Amino acid sequence: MKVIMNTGRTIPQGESVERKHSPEYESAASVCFIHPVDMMVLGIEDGAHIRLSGPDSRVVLTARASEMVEQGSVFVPLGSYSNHVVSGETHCTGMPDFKSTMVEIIPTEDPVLSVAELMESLGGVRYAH
Amino acid sequence: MTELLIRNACVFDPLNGIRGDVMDIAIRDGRIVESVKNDADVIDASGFLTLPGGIDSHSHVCGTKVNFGRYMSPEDMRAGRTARRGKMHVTSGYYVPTTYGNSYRYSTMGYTTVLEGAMAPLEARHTHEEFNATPHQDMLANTLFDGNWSIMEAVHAHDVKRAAAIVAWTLSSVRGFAIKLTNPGGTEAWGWGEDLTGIRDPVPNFNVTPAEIITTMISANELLHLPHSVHLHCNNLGKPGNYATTLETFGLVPDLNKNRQTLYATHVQFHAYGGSTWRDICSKADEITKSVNAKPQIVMDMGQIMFGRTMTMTADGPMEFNLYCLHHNKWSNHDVELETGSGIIPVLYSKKSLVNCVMWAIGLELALLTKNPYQCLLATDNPNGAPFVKYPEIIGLLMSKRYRDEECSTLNNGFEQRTSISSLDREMNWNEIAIITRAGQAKALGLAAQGKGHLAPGAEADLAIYPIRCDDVDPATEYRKVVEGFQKTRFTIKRGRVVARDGDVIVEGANATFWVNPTVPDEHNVANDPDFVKKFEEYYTVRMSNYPVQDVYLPRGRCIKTEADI
Amino acid sequence: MLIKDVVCPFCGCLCDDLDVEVENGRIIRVDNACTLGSKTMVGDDRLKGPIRRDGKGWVETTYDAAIEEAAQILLDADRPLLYGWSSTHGEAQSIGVHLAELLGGVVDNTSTVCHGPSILAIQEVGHPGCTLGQVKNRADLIIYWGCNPIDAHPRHMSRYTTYATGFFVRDAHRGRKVIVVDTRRNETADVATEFVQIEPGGDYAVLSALRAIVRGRGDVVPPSVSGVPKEQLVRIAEMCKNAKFGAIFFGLGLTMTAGKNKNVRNAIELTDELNRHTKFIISPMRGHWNVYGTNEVFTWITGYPYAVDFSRGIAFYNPGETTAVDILRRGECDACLVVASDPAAHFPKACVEHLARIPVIQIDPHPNATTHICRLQIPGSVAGIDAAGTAYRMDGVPIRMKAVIETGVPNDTEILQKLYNRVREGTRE
Amino acid sequence: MRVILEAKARKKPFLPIEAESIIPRNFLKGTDITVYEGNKERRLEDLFWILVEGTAVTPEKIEVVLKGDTSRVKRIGEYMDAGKITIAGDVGMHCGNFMSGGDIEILGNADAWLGREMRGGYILCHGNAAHYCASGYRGEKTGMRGGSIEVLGNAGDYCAEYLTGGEVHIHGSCGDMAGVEMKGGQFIIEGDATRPCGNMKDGTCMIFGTVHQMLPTFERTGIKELPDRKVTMTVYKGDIANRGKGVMMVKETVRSDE
Repeated sequence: MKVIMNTGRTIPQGESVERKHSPEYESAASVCFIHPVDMMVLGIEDGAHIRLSGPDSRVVLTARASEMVEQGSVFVPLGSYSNHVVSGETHCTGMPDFKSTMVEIIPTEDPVLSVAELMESLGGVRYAH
Repeated sequence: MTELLIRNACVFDPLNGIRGDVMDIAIRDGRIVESVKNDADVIDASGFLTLPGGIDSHSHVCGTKVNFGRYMSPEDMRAGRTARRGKMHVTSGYYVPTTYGNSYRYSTMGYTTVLEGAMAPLEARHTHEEFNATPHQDMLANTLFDGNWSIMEAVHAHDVKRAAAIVAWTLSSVRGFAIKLTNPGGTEAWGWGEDLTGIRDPVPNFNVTPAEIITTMISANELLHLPHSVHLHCNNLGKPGNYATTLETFGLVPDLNKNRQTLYATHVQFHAYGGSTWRDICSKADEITKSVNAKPQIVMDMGQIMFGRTMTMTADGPMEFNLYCLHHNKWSNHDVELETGSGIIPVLYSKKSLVNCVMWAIGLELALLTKNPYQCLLATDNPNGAPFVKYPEIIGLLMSKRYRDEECSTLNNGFEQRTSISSLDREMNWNEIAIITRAGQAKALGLAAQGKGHLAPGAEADLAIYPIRCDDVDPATEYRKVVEGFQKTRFTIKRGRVVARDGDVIVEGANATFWVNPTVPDEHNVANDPDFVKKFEEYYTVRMSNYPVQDVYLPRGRCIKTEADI
Repeated sequence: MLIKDVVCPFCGCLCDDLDVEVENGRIIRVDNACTLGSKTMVGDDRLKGPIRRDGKGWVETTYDAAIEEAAQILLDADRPLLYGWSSTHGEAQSIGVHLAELLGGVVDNTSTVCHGPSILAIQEVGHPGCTLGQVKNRADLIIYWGCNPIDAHPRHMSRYTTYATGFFVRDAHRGRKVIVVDTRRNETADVATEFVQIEPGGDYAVLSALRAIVRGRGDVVPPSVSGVPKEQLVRIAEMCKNAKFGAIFFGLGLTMTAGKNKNVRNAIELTDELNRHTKFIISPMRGHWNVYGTNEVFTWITGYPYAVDFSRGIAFYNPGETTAVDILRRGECDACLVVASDPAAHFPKACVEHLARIPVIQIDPHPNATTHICRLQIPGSVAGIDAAGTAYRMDGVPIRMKAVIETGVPNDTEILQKLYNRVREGTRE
Repeated sequence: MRVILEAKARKKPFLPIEAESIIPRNFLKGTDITVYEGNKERRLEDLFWILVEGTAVTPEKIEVVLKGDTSRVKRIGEYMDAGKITIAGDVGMHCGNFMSGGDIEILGNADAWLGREMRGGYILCHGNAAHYCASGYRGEKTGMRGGSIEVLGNAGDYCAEYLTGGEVHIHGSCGDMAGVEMKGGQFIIEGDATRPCGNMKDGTCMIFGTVHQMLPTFERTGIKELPDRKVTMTVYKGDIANRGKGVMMVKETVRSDE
């Protein structure tokens, strides 16, 4: 289904933002809050994995039901995971559309990658702390 | 030990009664001395005009408000761009230049000391950070008390000693130099979007009037024996008819100090308007100067405006909002909790505008109608009236009737009936110019004792050597030479070091920051007063322990200690 | 040992009332801080020393060797980008700007992906604001627009607004009304007197409508604007005009959605309009604890708050062109120095891909996403924990960060000064 | 006289070249001029193959032709006052900034800030123009003051921002917020526009395609027949939020909330 992705700070993401190699950060940043009705339409349960696809990229996240997001939109904490699908276009304002990216969601069995794996996929070299 | 000898200097040193003598000046370790050894470095001034380093006694160059003026003006930053060169950093901006831009331009004009006109105590740390990035001028900070809650409470209680104690604690905590009152009481009223209409209006919720604040602070200032007097930006700035408020204010001022004035009234041009609307605005410079000529206890600065674009920035928030409604240009406002306010908007002073022409004339009238040049100093309230780089033109105008007439002929006709500028024949001489640009400032700020503004042995070796030969230039006719001459020194010398030459700064600066620490008896130290501390912790949003400015922010601080009479 | 009045190095609230318990060189307890602040100070774990990428792996190196290699990378570049700065103290930021000036590089800070659009708006119309104490002591109406303080600035409401007792607002609960405007019913909305829900991307239209209503031209406004019924807009406008002191706090909900700087400009002009009726201020909810400091430092040195390009010797500024995201997406830099931020985590994928292509040096105490894509990482101490220095609160109030523990780790100022000196030798050669 | 500059291949093809020195007048004195590649000053011949045909004594008689990959060459024609510049392919940012006279013709696409703060002359772009076409500068209250810009393709966001004088004609569609902050001049959009003319103070904007998300603060004042085009336009006054008296004419509108 096509939805608008909104991103922003959440408490768990903020608590662990200075420890991005930690499991806390990975679980805090790799969730996608979806309205229960939309989850029903997708036929997935809380905790299921979904693939979020942007214009030229995709990332696997853990779905979480939340009535705080509207139907037709999802909320993903700001950070490594959400930015994997945000486009670099800034409309010459310097600022990407972090809070209004059109994305496609489909259920998936694929695993959620670690931050290190995400960075490797972009040409980095994993540093094991 | 470094020694320097300046030969053949044509010296004007008003505080020491030297008027154009051609002489040598000996310098050792940054101070003027009687003589130096033969192997000292020598600079040949070749008969050029040589003055003590220039002092600006009211300029906005550092701090929260000034930096916000820069922040909101990328269009101005395009106006004056220079690349990194030699010892000079990149500079940007014309009317709100970067700190280095200000510092280099002042230095190449021969200015070695500048007083920042308005520092909010809560944001003092910021001002001091920028002082350190303005390395070629010794800096001083006027500290704002106009809307200070505990001061107003002391005023309400008629407790001058309490007011003095609060000033003492605040100045020493924030490393301030003098008491600044900007639209006293008005800035607190602006906290509610209101203003006061005169010095007898009560301040909302505090039940004191500007008049009471002013008189109490004047007494407190003298109890503390501060080097400078109370530094006042009168109420009703920029309003037609406001001269009455200004005169009423001057009437409040007793003569309490034999060494200097008791009140410094700043940018009086903005406070000398007659009429009742912008339509019938006229000059009241005559009334204002009549009052000042009869009151040695008052010193003022011109607040001259010059035509062109600039930025108005003042702690006077309500005035700025009125300007915004007038011009509809961008408007910034920044009120500071428990202390003061501030506003910023860009303006264009145009020769087509009758009002602007009247304003231009008033500043000049004030200087020319004030008999004693020590009582009316040269300043534009930089950048409010004009950027300080316009000072040389103002000097030219004051020295030449012909220059003034030529300017007048290009202005909006009709302004002459509203001012007396064309009827004034006075032309200032070199000595008077030396007074209104350094000697007067040194005396008014109480800095002569610190070795500023004069060249007697023991004085700090701050000098400006201008490429002007006083004997073969007639300012009355050759005013262009005068203007050019004052734009770029041949040499600017700071603490015995050549810092600028022919318009280029050639060394890294090492300025000092002067601040005042008045010692009060323990029982008057408000830091030990539970009520003061309680209120502070309740209503400020920073802890009292995080409020004072630490020593690290004044790497070259120069503390002036005073003993309070309380 | 208990250290009082410690300043928190997390968000723009820059709370300075923390009590920190230190035991043999470690922070064991933090009182008064929100969970974000205390987790940052207690859970702090660091890179032990400088590391460099060696082929497909990592090796430890010395500070001197690392600084030498960093200097060479920067000297070899034709257009280096120096990015980050918001999580370090002003003294380090200042050296960073001078380093860019020396190199002829581009220097940008995290405002670029935070309130950069707010800065652009302020440059168009100015900013009627005030220090937070004015709001705490006077405001009877608080508006949170496109922001969620409960998650992003957890103590904002208790220290400065909704729950704070002020001189003129003795009873915060009865004394203040709160309006929340957002596209989703966030946690903050639950404590609001009135919640205004806007369709995504509808902020600009709603702000325009409010301006028209406030100036008495509600007649042109249609029955519903971006999902908000006209009746509610009229009610909001009345609440604003009848307030004694109103304060609008806005967040990334305005700066990150379509219209960006124009959204913020519209909000500022609404504030201007309201000042014709009563006292109103507006203020961005700045994110990093010292992002406002970078704007201040950049501004007094270069004249511009962020996105400054020294390639031509003079300072050139044009967000959208000289901003980090645009430069990286377009591949317009050939080396990057990252200081005290984590672009690999907070920039879009396209930017991170370019970072992975060019030599990147990171000066940051923590292993983070950027670690994996940099060539070299040099850890410094953390302001507010083991380094002292200057920070500016979201409202411009400057506060000195304390060092509460001694670790012997060099601070960013020392590291950058060494790098600067080394580069200066290099430019002389 | 024709000066033909063909871009050479570069080691770092993405680094911007700043070439405000490429204006006809500068070639009166020959081709010994410099441009910047990143922070390095380069001689024109280091980056371009240069061919000069004929001679000229005034800039009006000079045509500069750019070939090859010029998509990263910025500020071509900045402060140009006479003569002609032809760009065979795409051109980088800030082409024709502050231009006061002469012609610029771009056969490909133009990057952002095409003709920023233009004062006179004519720019024709055959392809698309990116964001901030015919716009103003950060913090500056006056945008394009004179001359005219014609784009045969589409324009990006913030097209004609702060337009104050002169004419902007977009044959395709505009992105978001076309004509925002308009203060004067004439702005014609043959295609569609989203949220046009926000905060408009004065000037005229005609939109012959569809308006998306029409702003709620424009006052419908009537209709106007355009016989030469055989269309009827709805006329709006605005932006009311900004006490504006600008004119926006629209062929057909769709409000965001309808």
